[in-house]
Amino acid sequence: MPDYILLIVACIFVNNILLMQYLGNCPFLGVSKKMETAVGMAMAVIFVLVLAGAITWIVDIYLLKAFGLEYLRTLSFILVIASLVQFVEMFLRKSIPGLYAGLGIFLPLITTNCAVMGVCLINIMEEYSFTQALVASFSYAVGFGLALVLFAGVRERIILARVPKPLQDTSIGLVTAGMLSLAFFAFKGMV
Amino acid sequence: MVSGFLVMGGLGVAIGVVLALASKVFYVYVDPKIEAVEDALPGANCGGCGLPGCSSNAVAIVAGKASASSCVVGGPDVTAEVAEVMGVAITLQEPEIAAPGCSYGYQEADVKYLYQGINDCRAATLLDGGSKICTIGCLGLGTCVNACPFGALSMGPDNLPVVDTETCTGCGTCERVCPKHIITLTSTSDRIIGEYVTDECTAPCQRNCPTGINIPGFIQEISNNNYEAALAIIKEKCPLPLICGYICPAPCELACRRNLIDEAVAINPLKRFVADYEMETEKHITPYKAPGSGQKIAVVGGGAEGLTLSYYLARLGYDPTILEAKPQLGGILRYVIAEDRLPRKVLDHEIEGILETGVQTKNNVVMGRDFHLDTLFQEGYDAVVLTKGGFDSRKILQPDQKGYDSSVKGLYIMLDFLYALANGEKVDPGQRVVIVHNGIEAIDLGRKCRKMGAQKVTIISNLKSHELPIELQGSEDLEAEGIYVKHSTVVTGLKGISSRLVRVALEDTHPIGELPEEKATIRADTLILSAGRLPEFVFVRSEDQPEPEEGEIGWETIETFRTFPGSKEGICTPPEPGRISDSSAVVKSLLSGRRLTRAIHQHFSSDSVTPIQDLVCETDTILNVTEVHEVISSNRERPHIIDVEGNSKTAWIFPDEYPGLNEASARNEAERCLKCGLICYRKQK
Amino acid sequence: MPNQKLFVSSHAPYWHNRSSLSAKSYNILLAALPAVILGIYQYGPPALGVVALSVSTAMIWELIMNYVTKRPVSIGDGNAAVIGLLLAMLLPATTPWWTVVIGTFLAVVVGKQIFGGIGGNPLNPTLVSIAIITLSWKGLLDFDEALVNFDLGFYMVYPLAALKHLGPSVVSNYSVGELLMGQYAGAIGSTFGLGLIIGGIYLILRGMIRWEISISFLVGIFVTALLFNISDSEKYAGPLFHLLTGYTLIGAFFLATEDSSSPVNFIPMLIYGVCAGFLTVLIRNIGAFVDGAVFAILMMNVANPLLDKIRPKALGKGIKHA
Amino acid sequence: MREMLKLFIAVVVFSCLSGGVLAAIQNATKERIEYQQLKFVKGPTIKDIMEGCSNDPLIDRLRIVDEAKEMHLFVGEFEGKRNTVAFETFGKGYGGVMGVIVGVNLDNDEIIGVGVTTHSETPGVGSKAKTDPDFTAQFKGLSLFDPFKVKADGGQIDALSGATISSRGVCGAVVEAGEIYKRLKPTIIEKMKEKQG
Amino acid sequence: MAKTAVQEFTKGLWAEIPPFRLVLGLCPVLAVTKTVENGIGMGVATTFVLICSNILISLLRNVIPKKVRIACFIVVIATFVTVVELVMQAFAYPLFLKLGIFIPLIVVNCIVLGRAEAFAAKNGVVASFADGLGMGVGFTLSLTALAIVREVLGNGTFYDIPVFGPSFEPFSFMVQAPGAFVCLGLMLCIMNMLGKK
Amino acid sequence: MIKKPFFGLGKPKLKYSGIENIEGKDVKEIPPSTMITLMHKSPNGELGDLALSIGDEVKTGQKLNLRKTGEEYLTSTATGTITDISHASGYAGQSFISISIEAKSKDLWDGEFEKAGKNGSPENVLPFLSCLPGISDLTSLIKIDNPLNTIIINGLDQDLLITTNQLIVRNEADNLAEGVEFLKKTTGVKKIIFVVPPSLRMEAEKSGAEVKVIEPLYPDATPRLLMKEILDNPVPPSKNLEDLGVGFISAEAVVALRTAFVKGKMPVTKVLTIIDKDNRLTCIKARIGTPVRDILNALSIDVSQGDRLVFGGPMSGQGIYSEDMPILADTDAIMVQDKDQVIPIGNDPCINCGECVRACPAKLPVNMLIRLLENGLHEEAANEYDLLSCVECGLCSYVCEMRIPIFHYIMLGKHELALTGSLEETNA
Repeated sequence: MPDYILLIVACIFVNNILLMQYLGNCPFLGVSKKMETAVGMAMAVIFVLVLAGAITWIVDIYLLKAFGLEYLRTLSFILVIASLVQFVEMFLRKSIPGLYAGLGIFLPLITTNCAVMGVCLINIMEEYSFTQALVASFSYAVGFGLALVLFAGVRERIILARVPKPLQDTSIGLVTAGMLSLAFFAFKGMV
Repeated sequence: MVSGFLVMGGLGVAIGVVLALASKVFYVYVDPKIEAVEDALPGANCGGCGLPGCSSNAVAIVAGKASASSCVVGGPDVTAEVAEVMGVAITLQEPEIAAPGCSYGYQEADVKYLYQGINDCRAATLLDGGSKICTIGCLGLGTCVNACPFGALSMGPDNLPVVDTETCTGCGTCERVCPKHIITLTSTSDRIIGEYVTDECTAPCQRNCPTGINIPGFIQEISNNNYEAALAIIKEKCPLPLICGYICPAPCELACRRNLIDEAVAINPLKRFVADYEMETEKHITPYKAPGSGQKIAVVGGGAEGLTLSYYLARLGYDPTILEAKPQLGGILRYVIAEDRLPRKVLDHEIEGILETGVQTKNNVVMGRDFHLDTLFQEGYDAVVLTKGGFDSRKILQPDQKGYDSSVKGLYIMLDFLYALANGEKVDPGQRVVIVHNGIEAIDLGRKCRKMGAQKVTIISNLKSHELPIELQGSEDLEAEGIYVKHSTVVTGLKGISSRLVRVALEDTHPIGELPEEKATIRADTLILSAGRLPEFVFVRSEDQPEPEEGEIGWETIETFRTFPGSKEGICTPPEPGRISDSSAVVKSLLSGRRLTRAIHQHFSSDSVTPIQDLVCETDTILNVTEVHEVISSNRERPHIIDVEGNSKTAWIFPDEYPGLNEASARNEAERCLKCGLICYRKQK
Repeated sequence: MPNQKLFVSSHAPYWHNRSSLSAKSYNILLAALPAVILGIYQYGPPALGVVALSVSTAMIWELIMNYVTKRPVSIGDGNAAVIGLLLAMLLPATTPWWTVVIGTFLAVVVGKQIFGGIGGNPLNPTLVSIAIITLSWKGLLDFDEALVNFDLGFYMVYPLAALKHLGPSVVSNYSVGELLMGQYAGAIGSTFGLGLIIGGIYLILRGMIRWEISISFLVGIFVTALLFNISDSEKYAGPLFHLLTGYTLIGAFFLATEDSSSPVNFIPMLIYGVCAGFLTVLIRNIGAFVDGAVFAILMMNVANPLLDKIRPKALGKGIKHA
Repeated sequence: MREMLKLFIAVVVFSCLSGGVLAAIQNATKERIEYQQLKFVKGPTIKDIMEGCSNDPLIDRLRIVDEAKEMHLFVGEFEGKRNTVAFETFGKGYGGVMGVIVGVNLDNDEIIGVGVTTHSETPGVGSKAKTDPDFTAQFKGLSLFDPFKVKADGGQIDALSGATISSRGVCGAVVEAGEIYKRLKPTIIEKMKEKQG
Repeated sequence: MAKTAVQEFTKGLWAEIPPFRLVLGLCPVLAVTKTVENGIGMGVATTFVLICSNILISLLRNVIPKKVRIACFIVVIATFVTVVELVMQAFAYPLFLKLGIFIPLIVVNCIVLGRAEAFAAKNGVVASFADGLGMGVGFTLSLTALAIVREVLGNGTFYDIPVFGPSFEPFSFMVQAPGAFVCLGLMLCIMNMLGKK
Repeated sequence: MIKKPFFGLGKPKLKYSGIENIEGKDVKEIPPSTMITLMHKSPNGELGDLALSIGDEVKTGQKLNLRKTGEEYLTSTATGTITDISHASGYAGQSFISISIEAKSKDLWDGEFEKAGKNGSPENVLPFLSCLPGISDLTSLIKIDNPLNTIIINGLDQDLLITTNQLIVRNEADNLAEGVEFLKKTTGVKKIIFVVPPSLRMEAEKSGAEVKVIEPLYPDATPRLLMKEILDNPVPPSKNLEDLGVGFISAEAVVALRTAFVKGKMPVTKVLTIIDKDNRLTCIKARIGTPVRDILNALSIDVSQGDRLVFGGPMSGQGIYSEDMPILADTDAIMVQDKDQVIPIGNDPCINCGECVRACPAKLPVNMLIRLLENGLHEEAANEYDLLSCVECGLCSYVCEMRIPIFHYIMLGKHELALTGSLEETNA
C-alpha cells in the first residue's frame, strides 16, 4: 500500500507529466485560457487515460509481448487510443449525454495528446503490473489535470495583466508554464 | 513477419468491428452542416483555434460563434471551404473602413472642466458627457485605439484617432465603443447616400450646402495641394462641380463663419478652381465605383436631376439608362440657362464625365410615345424613375394630342385636368377618383368628376381636420354627394398594372392615441394632384397586384427620400411654396437626384427605405458660435482679369469674362478657411 | 468662453487615505533594515557589496524594462528596490557579482516585468530568482561552502544543511538565543531572527502586510514540524528549530506576503500560509532541497488564483425573494 | 452497410500492410539493434570495469533468469581465467532510475568496479556519479556483501557534493547487486563451467 | 493553388514555421532540446516522417474513404515512426537513447497529423513533398535554435564542445524543465517582435 | 482629509460627522438670487415639444408642466420670467432640461396648490409632490403596481461630512412627527422606520415612527446596507429597494411634506451643508435653483482654477464643473476642495494588496473585478465577480494603494451594462 501512495505522489507531483516530462503541452496551452475548459479537459484526460492505460497494457502483454512484436507498440497503441477515444465519444454521446456535454467536446483533443500515449508507453517501460499501470495512469492524469487547472487559474489573471505586446498569449503562457514547472520543483526528490 | 501481419490485421479487424458496431449502436443525429464543416476542417484536433478540437470548432462556426477562418492549421484553403459550406460566399463587398469625425483634439477645443479619471472615453463621458464643451467632440482618451483588435488605430499628435487604412478591416469595434460616435465605418457609397445627422461634426457651410458637400474637407485637400482628392470629395455629393462653380448661388458662403469677422471664404470659386483644374487636364477624375450589382434602372429625363441620379446609381454599381426626349442631355441647364452664364463646353465636359462612369443614354425618346412604363419593365428594367423636372408633366395628360400616349393612365395634375375640362376635352375619370388637395377647389373638381361618372371621390388632405377650410370639414353633406374627405392623411404610394393606376396607398399621419399608424390602400382609377409638378416617382415591379391580366406587369412606387424623415408627408403631398417644384437652383435638383439614389439603393439592397434619425435641418438647434475669437481678418481672394491696357483688375461678375481663381489665389483662399467643426474652428493666434 | 475658471472634475470618491505603494515599499525596506544591518555587520564589506549591487541592479533592470516596454518610469515606487534588497538578504555574502546581476535580472525582468510589471507577476519575483539560482548554481547557495572562509566566532555551519546531512542531532548545537541573534552561518539577511520578527511585527501593525499569511505560515511550519518530530524524533528536528532557521522568518514576513502572488481573502490566506508552511517542512524533511521555504511559497503562489476563488458571498447574493 | 464495409476494409488493409512492412524492417534490423543496445548502453561501462580483459564481454555473455527476469551477465577473462562477471542493477536517483553495472570477482567476491550506465540526473551535479571516477572508485576492492551507504546515512561512501540522492542511488544499486549475486552465484559458476566445458 | 513547390517549401521556414508560428508540437520541442545534437536528431526524424507521410497520404488521398481518413493517416504515420525508431536503434543508438520516448511520440505530434490533414490530403505529391520538407526543415531549425540557446547557456557547450572557458558556471536552469518553457516563451516573444514588420 | 493612521489594522473606520461639527449654530439663510435655474431630469433628453417658452412669466410655487403631453413638471421656486431653456447632460448619461428664471425681488405665490392641497386628499396633492426638497421624486414612493410596505426615514446623511438631515432631525423634531403622519396618509404605508445616530435618539423618538439607532460609521447609512442591517433583508444585485417593498426618504423631505400640507405652499428652500476647503461645515438654507456661485459668495468661499466643486459628500458626491450650476432638490451638500487636496489618480495596475477587498461592505472581490473592468470585460465582471452587488460607497477607491479609480471603473461597468441591456439575472 505505501508503495502505491509513493507511486501516486510520484506520478502526480514529482514526475508531473506536463511540467517535468514535457508531455501534453499542446492542449495544456490550448485549453488553459479559461478555467471551465481546463476543468473539462482535465476530467476528460483522467477518464480516457485510465481506460487507455488499462487497454494498452493488456494489448502489450497479451498481444505484443506474447508474440514478440514489441516493435509494433507505437502503431498498435496509437490505433487503440484513437479508436478508444472515438468509441468513448460515441458511447457518451448516446448513453450519457450529460457527461458528454461536459467532457465530450474535449475527447477528440485527447487523441493527439502526447500525454496519453506517453503514459501508456511509460507504463510499459517501467514494467508496471496491471494495478500499478492503472494507478499510474490515473495519477499521471490527475497530475495533468492539477497542473492544467493551476495553470488556468494563473493564466486567467495573466490575460488580464498588462503584458507587453510581443509577449502576449502563448509566449507569456510558456513562461508561466516554466514558472509552474519551477514551483513543482518543490516536490523534487520526495519519492 | 507473418505474425506481425496477422496481429496488426487482427487488431484492425477488432477495432473496425467495434467502431462499426459502435457507430450503429450509438448513432446520434448531428446537424449535417456541422458535419460538413467538420469535414472541411483539418481534424487534427490541435486546439489551435482555442476551442477543444475540430468538432467543437465546427459547432461554433455553424452557431456563428467562430469565424470561417478560425482554423490556424488550415489556412486560406480551409477557410474558403468552410465559407462555402456555411454559404457565406465571400462576396465582392465594398470595403468599409473606420473614419474619425472630429478634427479638433482635446488641446485645441474648448473644455468645460479638467478631467481626472480613467483613460477611457466612456468613463469620461460618465462625468457630464465629457470634458469638451462640444457635446459630440472626440475626448481623445483612446478607447477606440485600445479596443481595435487589429492595431489599426493609433492616437495622433493632436489627440485624435488615426486610422491605418491598410490594416483596418472594418470590423466596427471602434464604432461600438466610441461613446461620442466620432468614429464610424464608412465607405464611398455610404458617403454618397449619407445625410448629416445632429450628432455628427459638420461645419456651418456644409450644413447650409443643399447637396451637402464636405466643404472643409475639400478645401483642406486644396491646401494640401491635392486637387484630385478635393474633387473626389466634391463628387461624393455633387457630380457637376464645374457647373455649380459657375451658377451656384452658394448658400454655403452665407453661412461661413468668416462672415463674423470679414468676408466669407470663396467656397464656390474654390470649387470651380478644382473643377477647372480637371477640365484643363482633359481627363475626368473617376472616383471609386462600387462593384456591379446588375440592376437596370431607367431614368426618364436627362436634366440635372436625372444626370445626378444616373451618376450616383452608376457609382453604386447599378446600370442606369437615361431616356431623354430632347436631342441632347442637360435639360434646363442646356435649353434654358443663358450661354453667358454657363458656357456649353463646360456643360458638355461635365456630362461627358457623368457618362464615363457607365451611364447609357437614349436621346429623342419620349415617354408616352416611344416607350411606356410597362414596355420599360418588359425591356428588363428593374426600376423606372421619373425625373422629368419642370418641363413636361403635361404630356402625360394630353393623350390624344401630338401623338402622345399617356404613360401612366389616370395620373393628373389638377391644373391641367381643369384646363382640359375647360377646353372641352373629353376626359374619363373612371369609377373612383382620388384628389390630393387642401382647398375647396377639390370639392368643385369632385363634383365635376361625379358628373362625369365617377362613383366615389376621395379628397386627401395632410392637414388636420380643424386646419381645413370649413367646407371640407362638414363632411356629412359631402358624403351624401359621394365625396369623402380624409384629413391627416397622405398618399404614400401608387400601385398599378401595365400603364394604368389601380390603387393608392394612404397613411394616417395623426393617429388618435398611441395606436400604430394606419396604413391602407384604396382603389383609384384617377389620381389628381394639386397644381405644380409631377413628383419624382420611382416605379418598381410588384407581384402584389390585384388580378393582372395575362401578360400585364404589376408595378408600384417606392417611398422616396423626397420628404424629410420624421415628417409625415407622403410622395404626393399637396404643394406648399417650394415643396414639389422646389428646384429653385441646380444644387437643389442635385440633392433631389442624390436622395433618389439613396431610396433606390436602399430599396434594392435592404428592401425598405429607412428614414434617418436626427437629420440636420434648418430648424434644428445645434451648438453654434455667434462670435469668433483669435482669427486674423483677411481679404477674400478674387479672380483677376487683364483689361485691354494690360492691367490686372479684380473681376466681379459675369462668367464669360469671369475667370476662375489662379492657383496662388486659390491656395491663399484655402488658407483662409477656418476649418470649422460644430463649434471649433482654427484659431490663428 | 475663454479665461473661464476651470475646475477639476473626477469621479467620487474625492478623498483618499493617502496610502501608496511607495510608502509601503519604503516601510518594507525599513522593516528589513535590522536584519540587513546585522548581516552587513557580521560579514563586512562583501555583504554590503552584495546588498548594494543587488538593490542598484534591480532598479537599473526596472529602468531598462521601463524604456523597453515604453511605460512610465516606475522605480520611484520602490518595488524594485524591495525586490533587490530581499534577494540580497537571501544570498550569502560571498555571492559573486555576476550572480547578483543575473539574479536581479531574473527577479525584476523574468519574475515581474514581462508579466506586465507590478501586480501582474503570478509568483514572487525574488523567489523566482532565488529558485532559478538554486537550480543553476547549487554551490553558491550552499552556505557552508560559500562561507568557508569566514570565522565569526560562532558555529559556522548552516543549520538546515547540517540537519539534512547529519540528522536532528545537530539541533543541540544551536541555542534559541543564537538562532534569534543570527549566530550561525547563513544568508545575509535571513539569519537575524529577532530583527526579522521585529520588522515583521512592525509591518503587521502598520497594515503593510497581511498578518493572516505570516501567522498561518508560521503555524503551518510549527504544526507540521511538530507532527514529524512526534512521529520520529530521531529523524526529524523539532518545530522551534524549523521556525528559527533558514528562510522561515524572512519567508513569513517578507516573501510569502508579497501582494501580487498571495491571496486576499481571509480563508484563502490561511490555507495559503498553512500549506506553504506544511510544504516547507515537508521539503526540508523529505525533499531534495535543504530549505523548503522558497519552493513551498512558489508552489502556493501558483495555487493562489485557485485559492482566492474561495470568497464570501457578495451582498444580496444567493437570496431568493418571492 | 456497404459503406461501413468499405471503411472496415480500409482500416484492416492499412493495418495489415503496415504490420507486414514493419515486420520486414524489424527482421532486417533485429540483430544490429540488440548488439547496439549492449554496446552503447553497457558497453563503455563494462569496458571500464573490465579494463584489461582479453575477451569481448559483450559477446561472452550469459543469460540467466532471475526471479522471472532475464539477465545478461558479462564475463570477463583475465589472465586466461574467466573469473569475473558484471551485470546491471538499478537504484533510485534524483531524476529517476539509475542503471549501475557492478563487476565482481567470482573468486573472492570483491568488487572490481562499478559504473553508471543510464541515468537522468542533473547535469553537472548528480551526473558526476557517472563521470567522476573518484566516486565509483570508492567501491573498488570492497566486498560485494558489504552494506553500502553514504556517509550521511552512516556508511562508508563519500557522497558527491550536492548530489546525496544520486550517491544514495548508486549505493542502493550496489547493495541490490550484492543480493542478486548472492542468489545467483551458484548458477553463474555452473553456467560458466557449462560454457567452458 | 498557384503556389510553386518552392513557395510551399519556404513558407515552412518563416511564414508558418512550426512551432513558433503555428504553436503546435511543443512537447518534443521542450523535451529534446537540451543539446543541439538531440534537437537536430529529433528534427531530422520528424522531417523524415513528415515527408514520407505527406507523400504517401498525397498518393493515397483519393483511395482513403473520408470517414476513416484520420485512422488511416494515423496508421501511415505510425508506420513511418516505427521505421524511424527501428532504423535509429540500429544505426544511431546513442541518439535513440537520448530521445527515448519522444521518438514514438512523433506519432502524436500535431504538426505531422495536421499537415497530413490540412495539406497532403488535398494536394499533389510534389507540393506535399515540398510542404513536408519545408515544415520539417522549419521544425528542425526551430529545435536547433532553441537547443543552441539551451545548450550553450545551460551547459556551456555547443554540440558537446565547450565554448566558454573552464571558469564558466553553466546556467543549468536552462537545461531543466522550467528553463525549457521560459526559453521557448522568450524566443516566441522575439519571433513576435521580428514578425511584426 | 483623512489619512491612514500610523498603525492601521482592519477595515477603515470613517465616521459620519455629527451636528456638533457644524460651525456656528444657526442655519444661515442665503438671500434669493436674481437668476434661478431649475433642472429637471428628463428621461428622454431632447428638448422636443416643450410646453414652456422663453418669456413666460412664472410664480413661486407654481407647477410648471414641461411637455405638451406627459407628466413631467417642475415647481418654480421664484417669481419672474423664463430667460432660457436648454438641455444639459449630467452624470452617467442623465439628461436635464434646465429652465432659467430671472427672478423678481418680490415673491408672488401661486395658489393652485393651496386650492388643491391644503389638508386635501392624497390624490389631489400627489400631482404636486415630485419636487420636494431633499428627495428627487416623492411619487416614486407611491406605486400602484407594487405598493410599498415599509418606508425608512434616514436621519443620517448619505455621505461623510454632510449634516443636513441630522440638523433637521434636531431642529424640527416636532414638525417631523407631523410629517410622519402625512407620510403615512399620502403613501398608505403603515410601517415607518426612522434611522438615526445615537445622539439623535431622543428627537427621533418623538416622531412616533419605529426608531432604529445605528453607529454612524460610513457607509452603513446607505440604503442597501441599511436593508441588510436594519431589516435583515439584503437586496439582490439586480433588484432595487422598491422591488422589496421598501422606500427611502430623507428627514428633510418628511418635514417638507408637512410644510406643504400645513402651509399650503410648496416648500422652495433647501438646507445644505457647505464643506469648505478646510472641511469646516456650515449649514445654510437656500432656494432650490440658486447658483452655487451665489452661495459661495455669500459665505465668502473663494474658488480658483483647478479646485474641485462637488455636489454631495467626499465619498459619493458628483463633481460639478461650473459655478453657475444651480442646487437641485436633492443636493444635500456642496463640497469645495482646494487644488492641493486633489489627489491625482494612478494609472498603474492593481498590485493585489487586498485593501479594497477588506474595505468592501458588499464583500466583492474588488481585486479581480478591477482587472476585468480595466480590460472592459463588463459582462464577465457581472457574471463572475458580482459587479452588480456593489453598493457604490467608494471605499475601494478610498483605500486603493495604487490610487486606481475603482469606483469610476465600477460605475462605468454598470453604466455600460445597462446600455447594452445585458443586465441578466446573475442571481439565480
